Amino acid sequence: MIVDVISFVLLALGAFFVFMGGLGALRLPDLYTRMHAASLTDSLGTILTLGGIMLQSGWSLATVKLLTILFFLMMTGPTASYALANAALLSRDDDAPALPPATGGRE
Amino acid sequence: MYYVVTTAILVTMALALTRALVGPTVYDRVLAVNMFGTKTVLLVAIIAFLSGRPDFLDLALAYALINFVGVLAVLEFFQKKRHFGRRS
Amino acid sequence: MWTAQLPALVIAGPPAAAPVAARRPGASWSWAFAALASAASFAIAMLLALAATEVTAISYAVGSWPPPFGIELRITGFSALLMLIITGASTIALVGGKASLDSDIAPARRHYFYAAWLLAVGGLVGIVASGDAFNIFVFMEVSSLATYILIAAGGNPRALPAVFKYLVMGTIGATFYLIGIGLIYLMTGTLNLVDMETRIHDVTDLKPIYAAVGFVTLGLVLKAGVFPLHVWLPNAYAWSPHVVTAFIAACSTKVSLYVLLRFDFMVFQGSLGGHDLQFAGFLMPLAVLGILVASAVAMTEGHLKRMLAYSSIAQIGYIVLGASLMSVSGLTAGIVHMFNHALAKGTMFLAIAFIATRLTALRLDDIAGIGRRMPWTLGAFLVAAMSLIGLPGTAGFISKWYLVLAALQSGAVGALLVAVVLVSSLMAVYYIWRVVEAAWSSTPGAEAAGAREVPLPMLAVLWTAALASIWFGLQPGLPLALSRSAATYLLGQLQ
Amino acid sequence: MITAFGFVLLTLLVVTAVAIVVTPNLFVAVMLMSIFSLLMAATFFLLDAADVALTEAAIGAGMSTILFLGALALMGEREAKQAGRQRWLPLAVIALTAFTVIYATFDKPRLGDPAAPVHQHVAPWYLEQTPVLMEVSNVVTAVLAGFRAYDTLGEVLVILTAGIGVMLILANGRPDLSRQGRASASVGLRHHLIPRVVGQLLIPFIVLFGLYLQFHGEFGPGGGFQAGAIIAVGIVLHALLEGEAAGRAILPTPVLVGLMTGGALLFCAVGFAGMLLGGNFLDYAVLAANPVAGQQLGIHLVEAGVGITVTGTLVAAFHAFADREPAA
Amino acid sequence: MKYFGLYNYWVFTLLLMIGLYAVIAKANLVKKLLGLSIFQSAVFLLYISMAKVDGGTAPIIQHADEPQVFSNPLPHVLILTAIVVGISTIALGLAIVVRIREEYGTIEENEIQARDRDR
Repeated sequence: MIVDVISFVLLALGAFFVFMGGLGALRLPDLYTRMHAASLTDSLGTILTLGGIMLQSGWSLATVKLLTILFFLMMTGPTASYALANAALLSRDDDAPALPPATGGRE
Repeated sequence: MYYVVTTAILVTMALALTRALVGPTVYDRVLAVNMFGTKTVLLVAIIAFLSGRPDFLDLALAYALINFVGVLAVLEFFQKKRHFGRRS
Repeated sequence: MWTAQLPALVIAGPPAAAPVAARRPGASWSWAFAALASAASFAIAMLLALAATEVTAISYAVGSWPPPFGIELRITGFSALLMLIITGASTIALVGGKASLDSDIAPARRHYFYAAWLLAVGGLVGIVASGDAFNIFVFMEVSSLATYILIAAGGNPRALPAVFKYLVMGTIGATFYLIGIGLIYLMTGTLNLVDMETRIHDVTDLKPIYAAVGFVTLGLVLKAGVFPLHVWLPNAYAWSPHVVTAFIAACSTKVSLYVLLRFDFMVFQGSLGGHDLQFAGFLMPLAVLGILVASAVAMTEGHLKRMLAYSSIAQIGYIVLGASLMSVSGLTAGIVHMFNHALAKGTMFLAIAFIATRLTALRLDDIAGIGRRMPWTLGAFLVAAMSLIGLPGTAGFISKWYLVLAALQSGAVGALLVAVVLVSSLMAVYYIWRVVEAAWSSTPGAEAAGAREVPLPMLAVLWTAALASIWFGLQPGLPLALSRSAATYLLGQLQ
Repeated sequence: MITAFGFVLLTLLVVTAVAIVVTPNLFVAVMLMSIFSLLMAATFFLLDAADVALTEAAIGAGMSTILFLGALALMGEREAKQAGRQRWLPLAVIALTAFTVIYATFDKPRLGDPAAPVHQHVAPWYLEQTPVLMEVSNVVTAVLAGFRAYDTLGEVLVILTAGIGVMLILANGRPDLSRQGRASASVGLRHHLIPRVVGQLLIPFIVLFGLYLQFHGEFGPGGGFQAGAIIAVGIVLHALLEGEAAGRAILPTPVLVGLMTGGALLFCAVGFAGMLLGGNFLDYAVLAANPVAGQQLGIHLVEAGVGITVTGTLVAAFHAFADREPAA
Repeated sequence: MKYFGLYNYWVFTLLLMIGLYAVIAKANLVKKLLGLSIFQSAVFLLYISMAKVDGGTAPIIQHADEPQVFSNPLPHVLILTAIVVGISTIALGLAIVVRIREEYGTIEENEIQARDRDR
């Protein structure tokens, strides 16, 4: 029972963060701030959501698989973000304005 | 509750798609694709759980892995482009 | 016991040989291996053709699963005839065309090339042997992809845009076919063609079936290069390696027509009544237009291979015209024309491949005077051309004769159709005459002046093929028997 | 409720497809294509096609994107403005096709109708007989590698053909870089420490996961195609991280050709073995004393052949593109 | 509800049209291949949609003793095959496009045609 409540709270928070991150990725002004918002969904949203499901599934193979998924996402998400930011920053050398003005970048 | 989470994920997918459509830089689009990928992982995990077939979590795992390799392939692509661009 | 396994041997032989050919780079080895595998398939196809004349259909359950649960191979007289065309054309082209292939295909590519060749043969044989709608799609893709590779394998950069266009249109055609069989599957629940035939009778909501007829017809017409969906064909034929042209001109479009006829007469016909609309209203006008327009283009075309490619489009028109008459004699004419045209066109393109080992360009101006330097090659070309025109005594005459007979039986439009056949034959005389005029011109081009006749073994292969056109003109027994059994089999559903 | 989620995904699918066609930047189109594939895969998953969803993700979103990027690196990303291109022909063709399809939909059974003809005939037999005849729980695997194994053979031939074709077509013209002994243009992500370390850490897991899918295909979603694609992705990841030369070094071209052809040969050999042992082509029942064990053995071998060929072909295709330099 | 049940088929139709339009109307060869990809995916959707059964689950039998409703496995098998056919075609097409770009210096259809005319 208590587990149910906790898991529902986790799921609700997860849903909230996933949504807020998505909103941020859409609304924020430039690439780097959007990246910040996107990583919110990737980290907090994922942990909370998958955590909520894990509590629901109890100790089973499903939980192990969920933990594996979580592990992979935790490994890959930040790496991908880093690599992306790095590429965007490097691209400043040749063509694109990598650190765009506050109004947004250029295509 | 699952439905709420699923709805949130779907809305976020739509938002990410919008970001991928409007850009403006290519990096924004890559960001959106990556975000879209992780949301798909979450979606599949939840639906697998909802439909009572937790053995399908394998799919979510596969998506997570592929998504990562996809982003790295994009970076390699940028790097290659820059390399070739500089030479010519 | 082993005869029962013949269908499996013919469908599995070439594909199993292909990976072996691809594994070992080596100039002549892979050629010899491919030729051997192809000749072996031809021998098996012969045995199957003999066996197929005795029964209506040979059925073979792959994996021993009973149809419709497993995949059935179903070999009729019609498929046996096509199998003979495919394996025969492949063998003759490989054996006769070695010198040409050696000059066209870079050594580093050869083992891949011969593997792709075997896959193309395997795919085409797989289509005609199969009794399962989806299986036909899979092998259609095997043969198509392999054919694209064969076309692009030469050194001519112009082949690349041509093959890209072919790839796009071929994929659209195959996908249309896939949609069509999906719709039939949706309404009948089966993929086995024979099972489909019976179950389609019980379908009450016919709209998806009508749409399926549309998609299957459109897709296959596209793949078969029927006018006006032929736009991929001339360039694909013209710029591919010459021996490849000889092979694909002989069989690949005909296999698509085979599938089209199989569907129209066996699967759809039974339940949908005559559906004259599709034939009389759609295919027949296309066939007539195709015959006339393509022949006219061939008359003005300056490039030898493109001219013959347009001639092929006209000939495809004959086959479709024969089928669209929906009578035993019409279908017999169309089907036997598949055989006769494959023989004639294959020989002509092989002769061109021989000419191309001596010349770099193949416009009519470039071949000026070549007939004086290479009389035997051009002689064989002319014998085959006579069959293409349909002179009495050649195989081409047999098919045109039957076509005219069938047209006359078909009532009011018959006379008009006879006129079309006659006019287009005259047009063929004209464009062949242009070749003759150029080849025996008294002012030879620079290259042609120094050309020598090809070696005797090559000529022997070429003349075998050319004389076959005469032989089957005088003794049309076997192809005619197979065609007639195919026609009665196809039309059997109507009675 | 899940159906409603399906509608949302389908709508997003249409939006993405339109965007792919409209955008003038090919790189963006490829990125959107990867989203499209993910959406398609999620849709398949909602429609109960777990195996297909896995394949679509691994092949559509994974390998297909990588191949497109590999090709795009060799050419410009901008689509030229098209002036004076005729519009009526495409529109006419499309209108005709649309009319046919829409006409056809009217009598179609609705989505999920259990009384639809598709669910009455052949399919129930598969669902009933698979546990009895093969003792395999994944019916998709049983049909793929068992009842309709001949289709799958054709399939392996298609992918073998594509592999041979890509190698043949890209074999001439420019010699590939590694053979020239020059420093390869593609150094990979060697200078990026974090992706490199994390990526290297993941490769064993990816390959292991692929093997799991290969051998678990009888019981859960998975099988030769999925496994082959995932393992290929793992090997490609190595090449991405360490550069082309290093990627080539672990699996040189002859080995890749050996894999491509070896898988197909294995498949054919299983087929012929059935014939030699007195059954029909691809008859597995005769492979072992007990027919059920024979079926399982046959399925295992055939799936292994599929996996090997798919891995070899996809990696070979990747290298064929990655190994080139753009034309001047 | 009858028409809701056909929504999948409508999306199939739309995707088919979008893909076909790109293949025919776009001059860029890579764009054509992307269109072809969409076009083929549409057909996948058609097949998978027809396999769905209400209340069904993926055709992987968990417990043979309790009755379960399964979706139709056959279209899944067919589409697995078709997906691989799709990527094979695309890979081959891309290889050809790369060679065209090397020989012609462009991947726009009309420019290629113009260059062919000059030869």
